[in-house]
Amino acid sequence: MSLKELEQLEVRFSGSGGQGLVLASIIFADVLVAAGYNVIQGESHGIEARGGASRGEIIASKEEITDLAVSEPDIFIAISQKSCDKYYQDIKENALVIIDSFLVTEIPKFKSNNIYLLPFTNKVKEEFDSILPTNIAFLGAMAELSNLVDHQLFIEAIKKRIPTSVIEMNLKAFALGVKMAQAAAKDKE
Amino acid sequence: MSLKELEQLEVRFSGSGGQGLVLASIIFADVLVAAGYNVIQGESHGIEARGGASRGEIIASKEEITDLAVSEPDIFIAISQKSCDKYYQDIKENALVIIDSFLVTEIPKFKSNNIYLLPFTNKVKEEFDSILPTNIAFLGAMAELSNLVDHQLFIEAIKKRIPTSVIEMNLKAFALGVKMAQAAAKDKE
Amino acid sequence: MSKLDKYLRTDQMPHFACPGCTHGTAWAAMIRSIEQLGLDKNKTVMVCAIGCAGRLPVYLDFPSIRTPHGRALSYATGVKLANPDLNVIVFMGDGDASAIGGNHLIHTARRNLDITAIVATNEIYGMTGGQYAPTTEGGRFASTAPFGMIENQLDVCKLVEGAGASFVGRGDVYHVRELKDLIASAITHKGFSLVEVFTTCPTHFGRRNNMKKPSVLVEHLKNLTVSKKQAEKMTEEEVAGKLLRGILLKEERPEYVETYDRLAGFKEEGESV
Amino acid sequence: MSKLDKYLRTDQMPHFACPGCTHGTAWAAMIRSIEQLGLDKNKTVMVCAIGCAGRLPVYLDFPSIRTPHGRALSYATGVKLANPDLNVIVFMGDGDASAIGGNHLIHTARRNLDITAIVATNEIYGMTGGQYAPTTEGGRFASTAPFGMIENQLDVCKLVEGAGASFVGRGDVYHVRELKDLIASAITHKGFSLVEVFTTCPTHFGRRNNMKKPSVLVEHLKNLTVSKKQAEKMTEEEVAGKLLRGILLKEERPEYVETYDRLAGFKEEGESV
Amino acid sequence: MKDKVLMQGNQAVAEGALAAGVKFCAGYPITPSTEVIEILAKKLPSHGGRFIQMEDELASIGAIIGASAAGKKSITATSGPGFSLMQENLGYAAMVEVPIVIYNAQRVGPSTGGATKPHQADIMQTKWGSHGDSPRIALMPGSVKEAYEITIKAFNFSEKYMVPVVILMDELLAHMRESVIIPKKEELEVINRRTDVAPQAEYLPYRMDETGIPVLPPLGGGYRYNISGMIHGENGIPDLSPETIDACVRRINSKLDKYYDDIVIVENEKNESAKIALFVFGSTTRPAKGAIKKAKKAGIEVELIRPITIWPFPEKEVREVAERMDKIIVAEMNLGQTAGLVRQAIEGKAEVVQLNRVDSGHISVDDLYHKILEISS
Amino acid sequence: MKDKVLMQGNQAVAEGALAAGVKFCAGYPITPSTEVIEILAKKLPSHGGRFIQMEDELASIGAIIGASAAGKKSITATSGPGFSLMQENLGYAAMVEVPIVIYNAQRVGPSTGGATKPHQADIMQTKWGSHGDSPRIALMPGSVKEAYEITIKAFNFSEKYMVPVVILMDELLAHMRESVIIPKKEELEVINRRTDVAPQAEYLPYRMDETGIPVLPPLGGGYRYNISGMIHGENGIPDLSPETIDACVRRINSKLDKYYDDIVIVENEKNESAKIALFVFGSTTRPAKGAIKKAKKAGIEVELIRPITIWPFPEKEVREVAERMDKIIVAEMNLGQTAGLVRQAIEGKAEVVQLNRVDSGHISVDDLYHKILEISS
Amino acid sequence: MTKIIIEPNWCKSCGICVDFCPTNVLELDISGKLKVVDANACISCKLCEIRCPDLAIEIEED
Amino acid sequence: MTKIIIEPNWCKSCGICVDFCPTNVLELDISGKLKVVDANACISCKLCEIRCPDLAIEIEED
Ligand SMILES: Cc1ncc(C[n+]2csc(CCOP(=O)(O)OP(=O)(O)O)c2C)c(N)n1
Ligand SMILES: Cc1ncc(C[n+]2csc(CCOP(=O)(O)OP(=O)(O)O)c2C)c(N)n1
Ligand code: SF4
Ligand code: SF4
Ligand code: SF4
Ligand code: SF4
Ligand code: SF4
Ligand code: SF4
Ligand SMILES: [Mg+2]
Ligand SMILES: [Mg+2]
Repeated sequence: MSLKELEQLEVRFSGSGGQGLVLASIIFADVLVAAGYNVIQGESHGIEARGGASRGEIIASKEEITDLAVSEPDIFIAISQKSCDKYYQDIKENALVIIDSFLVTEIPKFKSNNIYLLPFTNKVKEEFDSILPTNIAFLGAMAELSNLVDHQLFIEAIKKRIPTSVIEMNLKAFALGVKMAQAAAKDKE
Repeated sequence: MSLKELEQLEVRFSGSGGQGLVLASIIFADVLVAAGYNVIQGESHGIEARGGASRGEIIASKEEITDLAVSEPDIFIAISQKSCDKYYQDIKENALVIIDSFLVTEIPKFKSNNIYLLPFTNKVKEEFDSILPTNIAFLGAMAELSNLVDHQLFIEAIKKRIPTSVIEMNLKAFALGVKMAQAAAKDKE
Repeated sequence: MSKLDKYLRTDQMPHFACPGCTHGTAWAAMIRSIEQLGLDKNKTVMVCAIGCAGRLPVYLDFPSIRTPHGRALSYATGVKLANPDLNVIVFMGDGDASAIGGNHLIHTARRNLDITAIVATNEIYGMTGGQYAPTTEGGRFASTAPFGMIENQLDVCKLVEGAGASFVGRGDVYHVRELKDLIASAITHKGFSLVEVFTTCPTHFGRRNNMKKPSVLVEHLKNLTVSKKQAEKMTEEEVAGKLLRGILLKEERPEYVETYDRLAGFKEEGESV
Repeated sequence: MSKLDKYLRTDQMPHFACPGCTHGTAWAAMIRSIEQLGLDKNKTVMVCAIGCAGRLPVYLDFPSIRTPHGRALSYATGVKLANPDLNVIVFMGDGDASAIGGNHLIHTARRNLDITAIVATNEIYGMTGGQYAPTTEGGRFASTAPFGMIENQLDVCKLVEGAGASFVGRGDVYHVRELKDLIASAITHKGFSLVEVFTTCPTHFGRRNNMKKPSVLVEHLKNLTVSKKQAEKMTEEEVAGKLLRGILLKEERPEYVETYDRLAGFKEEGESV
Repeated sequence: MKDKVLMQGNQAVAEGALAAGVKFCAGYPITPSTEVIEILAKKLPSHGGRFIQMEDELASIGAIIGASAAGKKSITATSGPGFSLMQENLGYAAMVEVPIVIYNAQRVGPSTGGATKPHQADIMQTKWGSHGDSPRIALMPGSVKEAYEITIKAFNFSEKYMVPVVILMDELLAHMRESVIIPKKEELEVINRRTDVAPQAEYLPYRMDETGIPVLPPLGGGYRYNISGMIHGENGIPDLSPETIDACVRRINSKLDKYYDDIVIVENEKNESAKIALFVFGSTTRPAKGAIKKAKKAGIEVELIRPITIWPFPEKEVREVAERMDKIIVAEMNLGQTAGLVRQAIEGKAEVVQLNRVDSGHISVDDLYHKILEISS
Repeated sequence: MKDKVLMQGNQAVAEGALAAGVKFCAGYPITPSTEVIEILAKKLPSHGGRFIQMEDELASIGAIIGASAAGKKSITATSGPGFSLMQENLGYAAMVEVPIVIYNAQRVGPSTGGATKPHQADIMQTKWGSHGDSPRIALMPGSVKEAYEITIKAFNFSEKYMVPVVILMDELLAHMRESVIIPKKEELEVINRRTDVAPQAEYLPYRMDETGIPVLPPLGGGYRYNISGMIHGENGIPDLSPETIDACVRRINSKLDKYYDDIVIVENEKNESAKIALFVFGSTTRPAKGAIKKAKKAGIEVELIRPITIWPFPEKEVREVAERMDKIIVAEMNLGQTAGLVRQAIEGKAEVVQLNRVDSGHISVDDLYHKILEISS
Repeated sequence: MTKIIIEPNWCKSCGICVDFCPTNVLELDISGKLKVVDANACISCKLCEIRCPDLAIEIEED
Repeated sequence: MTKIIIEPNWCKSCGICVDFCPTNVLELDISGKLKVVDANACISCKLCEIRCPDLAIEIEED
């Protein structure tokens, strides 16, 4: 069943504080709102103000939403080993999983087979000499692989949430993510 | 009926803040405790921290006391016009009333006939060149006129509550009060 | 009746304070400086809290608010930010201002909000019956200092100076003419101004410290302070142990609301950009 | 592992602070001065409150109490009066100590209670995500100062001096060797001692003020302060805008508990008169 | 159609306040409410208002009472520890009848507890945190969208009834983002306090007309009167005569009884066939609806009763429901605060079944559904 | 026979505290409680203790928690406005389980209200004034004599259960003088907190034995552990895992349930022929006895139920009485705070009749007697 | 000549004006009432007026 | 010779030691790991040790 057909879509972004995954989840939530979904988005952090495993979650539906938290993600994204270990277990069987293969070196046994291990941090660092837009590269890959919403909506949402000074870099990172995903998808075929 | 025979004795001292009437009521309460009564003593002041009409009240009984405030005084003492006006009304019909005739010039219509109008403040000022021990002179008169408790208990109570430096003056004031009362009682006969 | 009737809620007079309590003197000096400056009664808000000093403004015919104990300056901050056109005068007791209200005092001073704070220092908690205050002189007796005041005495003027105040003055109710002018200077100062006024509490401070007679206590103040000018002519030993009187500090410093409105780009709703 | 292991709750390490947060540097300097002084761990009580700075002592193997935000010094007062034999050290953030805790700060200073207070000034509320503190420099950005800091900056050292402190010192985490000695002097001082330490918060202060890189922020401190000695050799213009570093004030002043026990005639129960 | 936007709970409160005409905010940072003051710090100046970060929470609430007394709608935002520090001044505002709005984003307690996690355990405190008997209104939105609307309501009630109003949310809702449609300005009802008073010579601040609510023109706006937290008579001046004490205490508290029907807002769709009712509030509203749907599918009818106004407590409404039910499940993220209130309201008319979570996890559809199954079998 | 002395209520509290072994008092003056700190300021040094007047009430309670953590029995005294300021720290003490005693002499409220007159309106605040769910014990003496004894009890409970204890009196009782007989030292039961702990290496401050009460040796007395108002595990170190949050919040609150029977003290002489009960407390105890006597003379039997322990609320005892009565008169100097609690406890088993005075006058024998007549006719 | 105006209802007989009057114009009688005893001696220094805590005495010059 | 001891679990890769080392003994690698790149250059100034906020680097002399 394609993600589009789900009655309720559940998404989890996870990583370490400072990696921008909460912002990524907010941008994706924006995208879903723009696409006409009802959306709720939430975040949670460890006891550490910063640095621990943290996550951003989205529930989207065309109907009224009655849940408050993701229980079984349809999409799972992990940008750090800690967060991957902590949050991978309860994903859905066919969940779309996107992992930073540069930072997550020990891959757990996922329930799903729909897994993409891509070295985002590495590639982004190479391309931009900064790892900051890694989160947006993830969004690019997700836009491509989820095939839920038109890429243009992502681009608009990014523009709205990212400071003008770094928009260009981030849009490029988005494109990079799309490209990486396309390549990987091709590989899979 | 003599005060001694009352099942419950109610006493009200009233005056202005600073006149020492609350202290007088405490000393009298001490006396009653020493004489074997159960006693409760309370005080109340106006909204003004100082200066307004205020009062010290005592309930004494050989039985358990269930009241919290004097409702009909058996003994009523007033050292200022304001307090006399404010508190005279609810005394018992035969109540013993002792009034400072120097400061209380407009005598209200009392329910009782057992009234003593004595110029304490004046006499004390003449005798001691200070009006401070006026409250104790009142106690003297009361000790004499109430005829409830041996004077010696008053003297001991005064010694306990009054700073050593001024005890002598106060004991003299007590004696003065006793004398004034004796003279007045004689007049009445 | 009084020449100052138009500033009084005469129906509330005489005021509640004890005979000889010179909070009243300080308060009268304040009214006279308001008269001298010709402040608009309707636009002059009195903010006070709890305590004998804080109670006096009940008798003043100004818009007035009496806050919980210690909080006057925080309320005054709100009043001033809501309407910067108002004259805001805060009259406080020393305990009120410097003990429970100490934090608001230092931060209002630091922000240099255009408020005038008058602290009536009688070195005691009058209203509650004679406990020591942070301002009580060492060795003085109070109901909670039965062995004499043990703590070091607070110098309210130094405190607010350290906090960054731009106007600091000290007066007393013996030198009451100076006091009126001092308060007037404080009110006209643009920014936070503090005037500490030494007053006297015969009922509690006096009684416990062998100065029961009101005039004796006031006389005592005469020797407690020395004017800044006089002090300059005196030797160090002569000045030692005395408190300076007069304007102790006056600097031009950015005022909070002015800076705020400028930097934050404040504009009334409907104002064009 | 660390040479300082015996002072740490190693099972709790690494501590929670962000990468490059130099609260940790200040805290390590404090441990080293405790080591240098050879204080008895069992008799040295750490009192802290809430905030990033206040959280660090969780990682220290001392008897420790973390109080509600702002209240550390009031709790410390109780600890000290209950048992004057203890060394009581209070480690606080600048917001904790000087904003919400400002009143306790000035009054503990005034009383000259034998406590050492260390205030880690990072000019920001780190724990709550980057709001301005009373200590934030004018013009700096913070989440609640989107137009730049509008309020006048508080000088914590001047404040406690105004309040009557007997030992006041300032250091920073660039000049970290000096800092260790400064803290040691403060701890050995009989009476209240305050050490303000300038630290850095890359996560919030740095990020909002173009100094994201931890070392850049630390470098910035280098130029913010000047030692008292150096300053004496500099012209007024050169010193202007810089903060003095070192022991700024040290006086012998009656300590609270000593005075109390003497004047009030304190005696342990059972002691003969 | 108006645009849907993604909005955070705290943002909805800030935006709602602006829509209600807030002109002053004083605050002290505390998780999880801080975004409210951050947004207002940024936006107030261009909306004719001012923001100040005060030295602590006592000062924050003091400043907003002062500003409101001077005529400006005012708000502060806080969470448990800060709310505790505000209690003396909160009672003061209720006593002097100066309107203020306080936003409390509830976090794990007691004490410092857990700043980043939700509880719903400040409910009793909201009414009883201050000494003495004094009135307040408290409102609990069930979603981000409601947070916006309820914030406007909070200001309206506050201005109308001259009483402090507390907006009670929890960390979950405070930090949750949701797609919402912001109503147009014209669609909003915004109420401002009355200022129609007699001329100064006749004016007495606490003399009542038939509304029983004082009219207090801005301090410094031309009227000279005294505001005092002491027991006061009609003229605002302290007066401790027994009659004045009695009158003062009773009147300020009876205001809310008098306007109960306007103030008390409850979501309650009657379900004639239900014998079980679910009493929930705040962020649990959503899961409750999910659970009721789920139960219906399983053939169990459950009625929802959801107070939006929690103070004054909707005694009448709850009692009416209890009269039709066998059992009421009271689900809350605390140890049973409103369960006690429900019990008090219904005096044995139905059985109260508690569902309490205090581990900081939210009460989920499944938690509720299982409880329903458990008690209906 | 021991000597009777005349003693004021506040004095009884101070003397009771000394008899209980108090070693530290920090306070801030406030009418009508100030005599307590004045007496302790004078007497503590010669009893091996210290007094300090702090800068405010926040500091006062902070200092006594600090001193108690360092092993010394500690007290503060206050009244409504000060009690409101103490709420954050009071919740802290309950959270970290450091024993303290707070004396609150209730005065007319809300807000500054009336300092020199009595109310009994801080009862709900005593339990609910702080954010979150946290435990406390509150005791209400009915006479000066009891004030002395109950103060000792307060320290005993506090030390035994590691929980803050509030002594709730009112201005009337605080300032009333009464003839009392002071018990001899040998007759008093004085309890000190446990200090029997494992060696440092094995010691965890919040690891429970079967008592469910932590053993916290004095800070600086040889044990190195952390006390924290954040949610903490057995080691006292902050931990926000759901399991720890749940365990921490539930355990600190369940202590009082566990020891309910020891803690809850109620005066209740059963009267089999009574159909009316009188529920009163504090200074109303005396008049209640007078009224019951008077009613008996008029042929009406009335049973007295008088909580000395008001928190935890004596639900069981009140329910037992309600089961035998038609009506319970709840008389209090507030707008009905305990009437609500009684209603909650008895769930409709008897009719609750309120008698409230808030004019600062006490509830007299006649007030009560008339109410009895009224409802029995 | 100066007029010395006393508001008897406001005066609390504290004696401050009496004690600070440089020319002994004022006195408190036995019952505590404030009296002008030597109006001619008054030099209009107004010390009484400005030091009175109760606004109870005023000097009017013409 | 000095021994440079790094506690990798405590180091947070903040770079402070790297940037203040006067002789460039230290470096952070791409993945953020702190490395000793020129141990011989170390002059035992201990700036790294005392400025490290995390007690993660120590210099041992013998
Ligand atoms: C929160 C609170 N704490 C304590 C009090 C009691 N109280 C009323 S006034 C006062 C202090 C009075 O001293 P000060 O401020 O010096 O004024 P003074 O009476 O001396 O003029 C105190 C402690 C109170 N009303 N509120
Ligand atoms: C009563 C109360 N108010 C607010 C807070 C929220 N809070 C926690 S720490 C903190 C300030 C942190 O700043 P600072 O003291 O400078 O320490 P830093 O984190 O910068 O080291 C605040 C406001 C709280 N915990 N309690
Ligand atoms: S108690 Fe002292 S301060 Fe208060 S009115 Fe009397 S004299 Fe003045
Ligand atoms: S937020 Fe700032 S102060 Fe707090 S740990 Fe991080 S860097 Fe340090
Ligand atoms: S100073 Fe004023 S109050 Fe005192 S005696 Fe003179 S007139 Fe009367
Ligand atoms: S004006 Fe001067 S001289 Fe005249 S009565 Fe007053 S004090 Fe005396
Ligand atoms: S300073 Fe410390 S934490 Fe930072 S990189 Fe160096 S060793 Fe690591
Ligand atoms: S001791 Fe000095 S030289 Fe050696 S690594 Fe550290 S900072 Fe570099
Ligand atoms: Mg004072
Ligand atoms: Mg800080």
